[in-house]
Amino acid sequence: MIESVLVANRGEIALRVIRGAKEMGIRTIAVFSEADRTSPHVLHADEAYPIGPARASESYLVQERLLDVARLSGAEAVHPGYGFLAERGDFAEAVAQAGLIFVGPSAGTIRAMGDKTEARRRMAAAGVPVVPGTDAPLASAGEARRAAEAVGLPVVLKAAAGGGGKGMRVVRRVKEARGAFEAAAREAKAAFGDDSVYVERFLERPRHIEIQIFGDEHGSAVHLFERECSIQRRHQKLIEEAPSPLLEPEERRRMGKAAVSAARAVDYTGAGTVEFLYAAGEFFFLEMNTRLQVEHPVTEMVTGLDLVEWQFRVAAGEPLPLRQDGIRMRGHAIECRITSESPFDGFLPATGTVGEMVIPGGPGVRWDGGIAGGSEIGLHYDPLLGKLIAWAPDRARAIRRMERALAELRIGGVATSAPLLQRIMGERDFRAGRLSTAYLAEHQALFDAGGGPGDDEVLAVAAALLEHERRRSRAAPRIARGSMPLSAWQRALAGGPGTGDVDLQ
Amino acid sequence: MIESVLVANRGEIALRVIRGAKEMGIRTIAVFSEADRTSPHVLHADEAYPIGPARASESYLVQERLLDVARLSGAEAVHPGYGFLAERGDFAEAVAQAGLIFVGPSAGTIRAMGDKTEARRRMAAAGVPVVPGTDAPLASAGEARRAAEAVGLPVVLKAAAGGGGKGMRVVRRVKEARGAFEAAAREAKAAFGDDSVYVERFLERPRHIEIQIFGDEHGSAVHLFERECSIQRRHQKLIEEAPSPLLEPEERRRMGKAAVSAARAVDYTGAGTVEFLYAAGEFFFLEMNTRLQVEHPVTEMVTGLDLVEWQFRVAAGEPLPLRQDGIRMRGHAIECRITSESPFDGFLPATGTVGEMVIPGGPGVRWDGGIAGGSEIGLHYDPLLGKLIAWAPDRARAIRRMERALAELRIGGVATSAPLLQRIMGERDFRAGRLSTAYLAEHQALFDAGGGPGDDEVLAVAAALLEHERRRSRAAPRIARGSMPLSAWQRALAGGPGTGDVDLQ
Amino acid sequence: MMAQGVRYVVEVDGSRREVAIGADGSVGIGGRSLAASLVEAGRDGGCSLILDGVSVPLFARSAGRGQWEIAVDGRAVDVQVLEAREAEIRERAAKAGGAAGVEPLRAPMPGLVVRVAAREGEVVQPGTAILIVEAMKMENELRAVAAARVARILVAPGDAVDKAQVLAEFEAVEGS
Amino acid sequence: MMAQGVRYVVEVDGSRREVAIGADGSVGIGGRSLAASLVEAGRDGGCSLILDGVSVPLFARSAGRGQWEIAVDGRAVDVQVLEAREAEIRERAAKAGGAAGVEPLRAPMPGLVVRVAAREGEVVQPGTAILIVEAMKMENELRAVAAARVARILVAPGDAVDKAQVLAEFEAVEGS
Repeated sequence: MIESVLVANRGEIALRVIRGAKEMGIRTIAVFSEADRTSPHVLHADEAYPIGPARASESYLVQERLLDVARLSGAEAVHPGYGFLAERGDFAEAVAQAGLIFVGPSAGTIRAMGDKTEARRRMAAAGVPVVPGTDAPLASAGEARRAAEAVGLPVVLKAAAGGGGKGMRVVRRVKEARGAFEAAAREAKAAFGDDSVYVERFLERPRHIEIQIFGDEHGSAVHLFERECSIQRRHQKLIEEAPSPLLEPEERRRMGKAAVSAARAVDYTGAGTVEFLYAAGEFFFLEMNTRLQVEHPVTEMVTGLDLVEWQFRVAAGEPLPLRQDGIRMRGHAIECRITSESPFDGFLPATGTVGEMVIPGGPGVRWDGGIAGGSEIGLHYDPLLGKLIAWAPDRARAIRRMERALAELRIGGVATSAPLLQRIMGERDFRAGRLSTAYLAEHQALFDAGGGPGDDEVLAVAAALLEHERRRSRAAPRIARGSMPLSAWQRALAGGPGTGDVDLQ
Repeated sequence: MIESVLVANRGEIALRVIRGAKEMGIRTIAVFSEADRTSPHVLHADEAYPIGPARASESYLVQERLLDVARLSGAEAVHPGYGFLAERGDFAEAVAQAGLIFVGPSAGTIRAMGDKTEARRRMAAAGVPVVPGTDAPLASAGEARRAAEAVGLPVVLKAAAGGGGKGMRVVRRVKEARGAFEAAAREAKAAFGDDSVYVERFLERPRHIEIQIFGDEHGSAVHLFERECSIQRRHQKLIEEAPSPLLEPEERRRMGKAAVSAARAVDYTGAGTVEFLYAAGEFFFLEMNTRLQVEHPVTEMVTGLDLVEWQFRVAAGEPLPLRQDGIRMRGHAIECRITSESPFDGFLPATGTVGEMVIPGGPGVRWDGGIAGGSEIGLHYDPLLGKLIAWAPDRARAIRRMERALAELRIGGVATSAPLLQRIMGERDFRAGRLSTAYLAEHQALFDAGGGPGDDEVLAVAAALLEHERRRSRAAPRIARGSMPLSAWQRALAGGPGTGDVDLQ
Repeated sequence: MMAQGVRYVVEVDGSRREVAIGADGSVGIGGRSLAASLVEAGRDGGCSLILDGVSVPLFARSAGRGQWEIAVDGRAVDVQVLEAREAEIRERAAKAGGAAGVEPLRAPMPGLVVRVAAREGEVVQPGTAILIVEAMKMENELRAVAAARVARILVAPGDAVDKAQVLAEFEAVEGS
Repeated sequence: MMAQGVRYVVEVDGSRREVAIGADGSVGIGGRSLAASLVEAGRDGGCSLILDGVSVPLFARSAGRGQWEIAVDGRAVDVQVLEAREAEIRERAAKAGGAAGVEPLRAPMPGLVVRVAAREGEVVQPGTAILIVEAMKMENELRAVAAARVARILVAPGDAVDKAQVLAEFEAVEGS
C-alpha cells in the first residue's frame, strides 16, 4: 500500500482525502497558502507545509512548489483533489516523472478528456451516444452558421478546452450564429487560453445525470450508479442526489453500461465521472471528469463504499475491490452545497470570519466541511464551505431529513446558501422529482426574500425585548443568560389564568 | 399518524426524538428545567415549556407537571426517552389515563420487566434461557446461603427491583453469603426502596450481548439483530457495537429467536431490548429494557432503519414496517459514549462551560449530542454529553474510522472520556474482538496518564513559544494569528540548507 | 416606571408595530398579552425566544442604539426599536419641519471612526463631510445627502462602528 | 537581544528542558534547530504548532506568568516556562537558602482574590493565612505550608485567578 500522500489541495476536499488516508494508515501531508495556515486540513494532517501567498496562482497552482514539498517530506503519492491541478495533464506527468504516484488517471487520459472535441470523437467511436454536433473546432463564423443549420436549431457553441459554463452560447436563430461564435471564442480565449469552439445541439430543459466510474490497471472497469445533479445555477451544481428520482431500472442499466464503455475506451484508471444530458428517455455524453467529484458523498452513502479508499487502492496498483455485481445501492442520498453566497442578494459572494458553528447530527446526516470557528472566508477561493448530505431509505424521507438538518445548521458570521436550499427542499416540483437544469430559472419565487406577517410579529417582539434588556442593563448589548423566566407558564401550569398578566421574577 | 408529541426528557435523547418526530412532520413539544433553558432540545423543538428547578426530582421526574404541559400544549403523545420516567409503569398508566398515547409498551409490561424475578420467571416459562438461580426473592441470609450452594458458586446477589449495578454482590465463598446478602439488601433498599434480593450464578468474564426487538399491536414481533456492549465500567456501557465481533451466524439466529420469544411472551409493543450474558457459546437472559436504548444508533446504522420512526408508527397503531426477512444488516457500527468524566483521574465527574466544539464529519460518522457551545455541564444529570458513532463495511475499518473521528472531536471547556476511548480503539485485544465485561479491569494500562518523551519535547517547544510570544507582545495571553511564519521551510524549498539556522520574518 | 411598563414602536420591513413590555416583563402586541422568555444561547448573538410556548431560535446583532439585525430561519432583517415617546417626539419634529424627517447617517460598512468633521447644531449642505471612517485600510468620508441641521453626533474618534449603525442624526431645516 | 535569542527553561512532568528561541524566531532544543510556527487556531486557546513540518493541534491555557496548561491528544499537562536567567536566579536563591527552595503558593481553583493577608518580606509559619480567594461563593483561606519568608505576592484584591496560577513566592528562612 501507499505509505504517504501529499494532498495538493485545500478546503473540504483536502480534509476529505486526509480523512480517507488516515483511516488507511497513510501518512498525510498537507500544503497551505498564507490564507490557510489555520484551516482544518492543516490541523488534521500529520504534516503541513507552506507553499506561498493566498493567491492560488502563487501557491496551489505552482506545480514546482508542490513537487518540492513532496520531495522534502518524502511523500510517496500525490492526491490532487478536484479543481486546481486535478485535471492538468502536465501535472500528472510531472508527478510521475518525479517518481511519485499520481492518484488519478494517466496524463494521456486527462488530456484526451480535457479536449472536449477529442473526448466527443473518442466516445462516439466507442459507441457512447453523444449530442449531435461537430467533431472538430470551427474555423470561422461562417462555418459555425453552416454547422448550426446542419445540426438543427437550437444549438449551443462551446469552448473545446472548456467547462463550467465559460465560453458557451446558445443560438436559437441562424442570424445569431456569427455574434455567438465571436463571443464564445473570445470568452474561451480569455478563460482557457484557447479559442477553439464547436457546435452541439441544444437540449431544452435536460436533466444532468452522471455516472461514477472506476477503472484499475488490470483492465477492469465498473460503475457505481448515477447521480442526478440537475439543480444548477449557471452550470454550478447546488444539489445532487443518488439515485436519480425518475430513472427507470432499464435506463440506469443502459447508462451505466455506456459509462463503462467510455471508461474502457480510454483505458481509464481511478475514479472518474461520465456526465450525460438526459431528455425524454435519451441520454448523450456531455463530458468526462477525470477526478473525484464534489458530489461523490451521495454515491458513498448509497453504496456504502469509500471512494477515496478505492482511489488509493487503484493508485497502488491493486485490482478494484469489487466486481460490478458486488456493488449495490441502498436508500437515497441528497447533497446540498453550502456556499458563502447570499442567495437572496443575487448570489453575491459573502465574506467574514466564521463564528460559532452548529453542525447537524443525528441519523443519516453527514457533514463534509473545510472550515472551523475562526476561519476567514475571503474571495481567494471557491465559495464552497462544506457539504451537507442526508441519507434515508427513500427520497421522501431523505428530503425531510435534509430539511431537518438544514434547519439545525448554523455557520455564524457569514451568509450562506442554506436558506435557499431549505426552500428548495420544501418546493413541490423538487419534492415530486420534476427536475431539470432549468429548475432554478423556472422557480424564481424561491429567491424572494421576506416571510409571512406572523414572522414579523415575532421579530418585533424579539427586537423590543432585546432593546428593553439593553436599556435596562445599561451595559454592552449582550442579553443576560436566563434573564427572563417563564413564570407565566409556570402559573398556567399551576392552574392560574392562561394568558393575560404575566409576571416575570 | 400522531400529530404532536411531548418529549419527556432532556439531553441527547430528547434531541434524538425531536429529530425523528420532525422528519415525520410531528409537532415537537420539549420540556426543560431551569438548568436547560438554552439546551439544544429546547432550541430545536417547535415548542418548549418550563417544568421546574434543575433537580430532576423537581422537574423531569414530576409526572403531574409533564401531564399538565401535555394538556396545555395539546400534545397527542408522550415519548419518555430513556431514564427518568421511561420505565415507570405508573407514568405509562397516567399518560394513558389522560387520553394520551404513551410511546412505549403497556404499563403492565413495564412493571413485569421491571421486577427482575418476575421477568426471570416469565422468560423461563417462555423457554428463554435464564442464568441458573432463584426465581423468588430471598427471605433471609440463611436462605441466601442455601441458594448459593444449590446454584453453585460463584453466585451474584441482585436487587429484584434493580439495574445499573446497584444492589449487586458477588459471592465466591459460602461464608461470604451472609455479609453479601445484607449489603445487597441495604443497597437495594436505598436505591429502589425495595430490599428484595435474589441469587444468580455468576459468570466469569461474560460478554454483554443484547438483541433489539420490536413488537406491534397486531401480534407481530421482530428482532433487529444484536449489539455487543461488553466494554463497561462498573456496569456502565462505554462502547457498543453491531454486529458482535465474534458471534457465529447460527448463534445470532438463536439469540434473535430467543429475544422474539421473550417479546411474544409479554405481548410486547414498541422498542425493547433483551439483554443476554454470553459465555462459552451459551447465553442467558439478563433483563429486558422496555424503552429505546442509549446505543440504538449502532442498530440504526447497520440496518438503515430509524428506530424512533418505528416507535411512533407502532404507537400510532400501525403494523411493524418490515417483516423479519426484510430486515438486513450491512457493515459494522461502533458507538463511543462521550461523557463529562476524567478517565485518567478515576472517572471524576467534570464540570464546566462548553466552549468551542469541533464535531467530526466525513464518511460514516454520526454525532448524537445534547450540548452546544455555551452549555453548562453541571452535576444535576447523567454525564453523557453525546455519542460518536462510526460505520464502515467491516469492523477493522469502523475502528480506524472511530479513531480518526475521536481525534477530530473537540469539546472545549470540559474534560471528557474521549482520550480513553481513543486508546481503547488502538488496543490489541479490542481490535481483535477479545471482549468481555472484565475488559477494562484487565487493561489497567489504558488508564495511565502520560505520553512518550517525544511528546514532552513538543510540549516544551509549544510552551516556550507561547511564553515568548506573550512576553514579546506584553499583552493578554493570546497568540497573534500568523505570528510566526515558516520561512525555514520556504528557504528549504528554495534549495537552501534544510535545518540549521532558521530565520523567521 | 408605569404599571403597564414600557411601550416600544418597532419597525420591521417598513411596517410599524407597538410592543408593550410590562414592568413585570409581560409582552403585549396586537391587543394580546404573551408569555415571553428571551435568553442568550450559544456564543455569537444566538438567542432563544419562547413566545407563548413557541420556541424560536434567532440570531441578534446590535447595530447601534435602537437598531437590531435579527435573523430567523436564515432571513436577516433590520429592525428599529424606539420607545413610544421617542417615536412621538421624532414624528412631531419631522412634522414641525414640514418634511418626513431627514434620514440619519449610517455606517455603510464596519469600521473605525477617525475624525468628526461636523459639529452638532451646524447646518450642513449636501456633500458636507460629517465623519471620516476607516475601513479595509481606507479612509472614507461620509457626507450629508441633504441640507439639514446636525442634531446629534453619536460617535467619537476611536469608536468601532458596525454596519448600518446610526452615526449622526439630523433635523430638517426650515425651507429646505 | 543576543544573536542566539532567548533561552527558556521548560519543566514538563518534572523533567527540565532548555528551549532557545532566536531573535529571528528559530527554535533550538536538544542540540537541534527546528523550524517552528505556532498560531492561534479556533476560538478557545486552540493553537496549531508546526514543528519541522509536523502538524500538532494543541490547546493552551495560561495559568499565570510562566505557567501554561497545554493539551495534546486529550492529555493535559501543566508546563512551567522560565527564562534561563530567571531559572538560574531561582536556583541560586534556593541553594543560598540551603534548601531546595520553597514551593510557591498556587490557586487550588479559579476564583477571585478577596484579600491579601500577608506582607512581602514577612516570615510566615505553617498555617499562616496568605490570601483569601473566593470561589464557588465560598471564601477560601490559602495558608502557608512551611515556614518561609514571603518573597513576592503576585496578585491583588479583585484579581481573577486561574487554577494553578502562582499567587505568592517564598524564600527559605535560614535554620528552618
